[in-house]
Amino acid sequence: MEIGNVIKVLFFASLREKVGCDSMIFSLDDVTTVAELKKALIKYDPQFIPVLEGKVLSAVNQELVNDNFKIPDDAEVAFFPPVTGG
Amino acid sequence: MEIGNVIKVLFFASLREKVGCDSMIFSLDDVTTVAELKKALIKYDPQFIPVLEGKVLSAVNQELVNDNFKIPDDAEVAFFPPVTGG
Amino acid sequence: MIRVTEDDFNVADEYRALINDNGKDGAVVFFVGLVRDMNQGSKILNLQLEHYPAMTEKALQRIVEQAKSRWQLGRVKLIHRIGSLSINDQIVFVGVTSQHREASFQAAQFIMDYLKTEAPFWKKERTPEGERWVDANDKDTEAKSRW
Amino acid sequence: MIRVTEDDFNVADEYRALINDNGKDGAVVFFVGLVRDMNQGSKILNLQLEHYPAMTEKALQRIVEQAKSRWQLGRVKLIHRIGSLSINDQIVFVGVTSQHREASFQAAQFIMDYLKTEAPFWKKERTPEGERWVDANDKDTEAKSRW
Repeated sequence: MEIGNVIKVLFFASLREKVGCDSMIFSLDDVTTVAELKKALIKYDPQFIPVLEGKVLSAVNQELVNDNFKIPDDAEVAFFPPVTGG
Repeated sequence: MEIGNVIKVLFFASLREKVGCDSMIFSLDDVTTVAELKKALIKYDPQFIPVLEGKVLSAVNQELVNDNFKIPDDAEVAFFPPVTGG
Repeated sequence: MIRVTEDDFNVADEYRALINDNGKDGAVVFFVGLVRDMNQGSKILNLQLEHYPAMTEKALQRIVEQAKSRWQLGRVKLIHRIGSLSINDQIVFVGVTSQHREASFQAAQFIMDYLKTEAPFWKKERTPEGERWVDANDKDTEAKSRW
Repeated sequence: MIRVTEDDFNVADEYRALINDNGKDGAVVFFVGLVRDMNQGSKILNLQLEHYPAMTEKALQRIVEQAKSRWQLGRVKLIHRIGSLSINDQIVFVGVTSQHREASFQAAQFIMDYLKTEAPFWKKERTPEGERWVDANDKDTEAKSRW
């Protein structure tokens, strides 16, 4: 199997607890945007539905992005709830 | 001479230096407002013209007031330039 | 709550007094005003702060009370120095606590804007060219008008 | 300029670092955020601050740089704690200096508003009823929208 776009996916705070895991590696050729990654994760396991729907923030390579952001190869993608620091 | 409305007049900062005096006592029966006190001072000594015209703040009994404020008996009236604390 | 003094103040002590046994407030905002080395284009050597003693505390008290009636504040401390001050000396301290930060930020600015336009203090600067009274700043009058 | 740490910070030391040899700035504004004893209707016993280590400093750096590009600032210091915190513990410090007070007040508020909505920190509170993640506050999103 040829490995195309390898993406590291991280989860933080309540999302990490819901997923039960803080980091996963995916190899997903058809994924180009954050929205598509969410869809692919949900297709891969419907348990992601309550995790990824609703108010979820996304960061790609440690920068906040929106759903239309194109994910580069070897990216680190993070999903997390609205932040509550300060 | 009957003493009517006795007013203590104070000057601060650049006004005090222009007048050359920080405090005066006036007995002025016809004076009822701050504007009238200014006029009376100028009539008494035209040297008050450059002191009291222009940007001058007034306080009566230690409260900022405007020119129409009625001065009570035995009041302490202060004239000073715009403040520059802080 | 209000102090008008020739003595310097200690920011760490003031901070401690604002937060000690104060579990309900999550926000502390302080402002410190210092003597700058330049003003209105001239080098400043030092300055003299004159005030109107009978009026000063009354005016500051009123400003703090207005702030307390506008925002839900925990503790408020306001210190203003008078007399002779050198470059980098502390002039004024405003410290405000509140449950959430918005009230503290607003109140500290309100207090400074009013202090700058209503409290009877006057600065006289000594520059290499001689002494001069500091001119009031139109920006301060504008700043006050927002409240 | 930025510090993310489990250790406590000392406000007096931070203040000194902001004003030492800084004759050109006449204004210092600081904000300190503390752990409150109540939140969203519950008594708080303590809290845990999680963050996204690879992103945190980058996010804070960007916020400070944005503030510096908007206002003429002297020095800026931003400290945020992570890990386990108790009631009344210090969580966050923002200190800003500038020539005149307006810039410091604006920048300190800007930094806090952005930190509250963009920096990857999450609070988990322990209450008598159990643990819970703190909900983000809509007021913070509103506060950011003014800039």
